[in-house]
Amino acid sequence: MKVRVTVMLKDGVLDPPGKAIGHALHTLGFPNVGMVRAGRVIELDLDETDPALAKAQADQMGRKLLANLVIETFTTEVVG
Amino acid sequence: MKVRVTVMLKDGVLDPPGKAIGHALHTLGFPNVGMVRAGRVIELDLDETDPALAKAQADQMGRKLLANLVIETFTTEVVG
Amino acid sequence: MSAPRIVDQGLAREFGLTAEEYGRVLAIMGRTPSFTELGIFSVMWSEHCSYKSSRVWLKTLPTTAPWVIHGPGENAGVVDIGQGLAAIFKMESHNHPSFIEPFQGAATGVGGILRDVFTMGARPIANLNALRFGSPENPNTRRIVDGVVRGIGGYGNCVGVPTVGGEINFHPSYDGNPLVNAMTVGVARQDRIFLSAAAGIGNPVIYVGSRTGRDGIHGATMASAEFAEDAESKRPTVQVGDPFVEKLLIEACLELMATDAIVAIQDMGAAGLTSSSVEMAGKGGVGIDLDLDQVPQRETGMSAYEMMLSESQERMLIVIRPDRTDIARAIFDKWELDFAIIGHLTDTGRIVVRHQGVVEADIALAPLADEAPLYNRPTAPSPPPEPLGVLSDPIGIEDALIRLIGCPDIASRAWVWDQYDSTVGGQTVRRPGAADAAVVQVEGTTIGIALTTDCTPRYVAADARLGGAQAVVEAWRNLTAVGARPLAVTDNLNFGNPEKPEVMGQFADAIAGMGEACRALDFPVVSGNVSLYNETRAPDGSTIAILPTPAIGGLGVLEDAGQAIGLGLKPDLDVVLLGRT
Amino acid sequence: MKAGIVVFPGTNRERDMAIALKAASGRAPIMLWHRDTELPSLDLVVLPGGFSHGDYLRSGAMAAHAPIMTAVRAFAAAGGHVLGVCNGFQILTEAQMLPGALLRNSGMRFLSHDCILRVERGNTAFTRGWRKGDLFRAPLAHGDGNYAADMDTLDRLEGEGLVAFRYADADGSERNPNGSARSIAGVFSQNLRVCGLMPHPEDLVDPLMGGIDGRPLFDGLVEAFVQ
Ligand SMILES: Nc1ncnc2c1ncn2[C@@H]1O[C@H](COP(=O)(O)OP(=O)(O)O)[C@@H](O)[C@H]1O
Repeated sequence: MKVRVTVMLKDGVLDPPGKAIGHALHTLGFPNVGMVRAGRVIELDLDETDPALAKAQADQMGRKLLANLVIETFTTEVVG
Repeated sequence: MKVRVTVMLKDGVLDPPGKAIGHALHTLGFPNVGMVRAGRVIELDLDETDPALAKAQADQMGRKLLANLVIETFTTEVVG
Repeated sequence: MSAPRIVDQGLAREFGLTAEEYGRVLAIMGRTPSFTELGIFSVMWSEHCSYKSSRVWLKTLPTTAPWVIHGPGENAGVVDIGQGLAAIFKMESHNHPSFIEPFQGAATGVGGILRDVFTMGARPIANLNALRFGSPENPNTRRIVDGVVRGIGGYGNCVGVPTVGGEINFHPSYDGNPLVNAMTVGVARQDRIFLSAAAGIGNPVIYVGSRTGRDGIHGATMASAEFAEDAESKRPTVQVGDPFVEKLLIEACLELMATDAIVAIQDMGAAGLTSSSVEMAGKGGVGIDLDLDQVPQRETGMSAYEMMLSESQERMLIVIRPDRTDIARAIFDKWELDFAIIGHLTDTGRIVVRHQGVVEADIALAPLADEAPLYNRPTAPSPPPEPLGVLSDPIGIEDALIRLIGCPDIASRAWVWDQYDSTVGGQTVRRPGAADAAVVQVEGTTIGIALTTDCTPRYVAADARLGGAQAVVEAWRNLTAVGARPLAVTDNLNFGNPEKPEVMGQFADAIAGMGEACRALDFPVVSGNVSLYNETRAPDGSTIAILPTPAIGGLGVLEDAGQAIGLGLKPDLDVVLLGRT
Repeated sequence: MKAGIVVFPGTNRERDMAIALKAASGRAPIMLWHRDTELPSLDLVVLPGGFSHGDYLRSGAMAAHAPIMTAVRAFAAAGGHVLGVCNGFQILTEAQMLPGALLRNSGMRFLSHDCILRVERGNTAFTRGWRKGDLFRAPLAHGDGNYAADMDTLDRLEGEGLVAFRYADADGSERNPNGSARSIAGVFSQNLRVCGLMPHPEDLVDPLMGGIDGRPLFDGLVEAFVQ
């Protein structure tokens, strides 16, 4: 089972990479880019056949390590 | 329109963060974690109402800036 | 690798061997080589590993002095710095990889030179670099500069070795072929220096570090090939560096080196497992059997050819005393690195490679080394540069000064060194920008080591002999300017295509000039690196050689680091100008 | 003063820290390994700079889960003093022993140069060598030093006097190199016994290396434990 954990900064937390990317895109000729947020994605192969269990595990990993809940939120999904 | 660009390393390219995360998860008590790949995700607000055009633009941004095509691949999706 | 290719002259050509060289392979083997064997020959006989075009000239450089402990031939040069200590240092290029992927190319360049130094038992204490980029007006230059600087910083900062100096020039001839030369200096006790010659029939050969993947296969031959327009399609050969693993590898190797376990050690650099095993066994005059099934692998289904030629980073090969494997294993376990016994030394004088029960390669080592091609390529004087025009409109001293200060080759480099951790280690006495040479104290002593990298390519282009000499002399001056006694140099000779007589002429003349200066100053060359085929394709399809760039890395010593002199003028002191203007 | 320095895989400023601690106290600190589960009897635990676990994922995130951190947490809970510098600060925030988090520098580049710090509170074990408002120089060397916390936390830190150091100019006014909220360079825990900061006072304790601006931190700690 493959799961994907997507970690984004909480709204309101300053996002230097997002800001830098937005700025670079403007200079590259994409004037209609508004807000940009940068985050991380972690794809994991889990030795687990039950999607619900796989997702539950991914949630646990998100809380324990993959996201810093002081500044980040995360979502998990089973992708295969 | 909101688009999401997900950037991952190409298969076969060494992924030091992925490796380290997998290792950390094992020590944290997730023994059934196999291969881990770490990537980046960029969410952009586009001043654009046509989903097809938005996606096309995101594809262009991926090629031009967001992904390093030497070692990375990317996917784009319209998320809202 | 899908279906095995037929080994013939056509394949040999694809692997970068000439018809004559392939004939020599056939003669040595007495049969058609296997695919893997041909791969081994091709990388061992590449310019990068064999120095086939440069060896005849390199031999003319002075390499000895009473304070030289090991000159060229080992992984790095070793000089006596007093108190039973030795400085171990070398410079190495990563030019072509840095064009393809600036960040990773530069990062892995730093990683490679660090390994060359700690492989000999030294804790690395300083990094420097010598960088050349294309014209600042070229939009691609900005991207390459940015990536290279981030790559150097990203690797050195993480490993925790301060980057204390370097130099940067810009010129259109580097547009399609930047130069990234990285230098590392380490310190070891003179009685704890580790060499690469294998010894002890039956001794185990161990593999430590990262796992092997398919990265960088044929990197060594690529590094020796002129840059074609299909460089872009060569991209999958990019290697990714893992400075974190390198840091662990440094600590683990130094810990193992504190025991008596190691017989010989060598990093897996260009041509990875092939060059390390061939060189270690060859230097020791022994044979080596490798069992590739034991090699830690990152990917599945790798062939013998792929494993032998992989340039995956952060790997070392060690010949160890058989009764010490447990100690070694425990140390590498502690540092969470891969460890495997992948072979042993034999008395056959051959390298034998087995994979899945099949002998994939079986080559006599002596001819592989002794009969490697050696070329005395034709030289021709390079065309004299166009005379400089006479300044027709004098612009006044003030404007001239402003223009000079704003010129990319002179402007402040603070933007660059601000991204390099120059203080980690707590021993940096003179940081970038503070003096003509960087000064780092040897921890626990008062000894200061002064370091500099220098070369002015336009001088070399104008007169290769004088330019080569000038680079050496400038390094010497920069060292003496901080109060150090210059000891020795490492060099990185970056030139164009040696098959072009004018380029070979520049090369020969620059070396002649370097040699003269080194002899006159008692300033021998103890290590170095040659990078040829540095050329850019112009829009019209012609190739332009880079400016000839023999970068010099100089090392000097101060008995008392506290005596180091800096650049800053102090109030109430007189300013004296020496020499004729 | 009996000090211990925790070494994680990828730590790289433990030697600098050991030199500074020894210079101040005359006593070599004990090196502790991330897999240890118990601490010897100590006055001070230091988490030094570096790139623990490569700083992959987030700086300090993996080290915060190391076995030794359970012992460090217990040590702090029992009133022990803990100092985290640079990566050590990042680890302390990831372990939630200090509030906030350290994000990528606002300029998106690694920064390595001297900065000036303003002491925001004297009379702690860490800052007794200075007085409030004192300025001192310290090298910084980090890519992720951009201090962030939500408004309530920031207000609480200010209100309770838990800001230890701010980035400043030579005249004492704030000067922010990395985007840190309210120019914060270092903070204390509620009980003032845990302190984290990004710059490296340990690299400025010898005139030969450019100055002794960092000495008051270490001299002050030594004094604190003599009494
Ligand atoms: N690539 C670099 N990396 C680190 N430091 C650099 C680099 N380039 C230049 N420097 C530093 O900048 C200072 C001035 O550089 P440069 O103008 O090349 O010196 P020089 O006067 O010796 O020619 C020196 O301290 C040098 O070490």
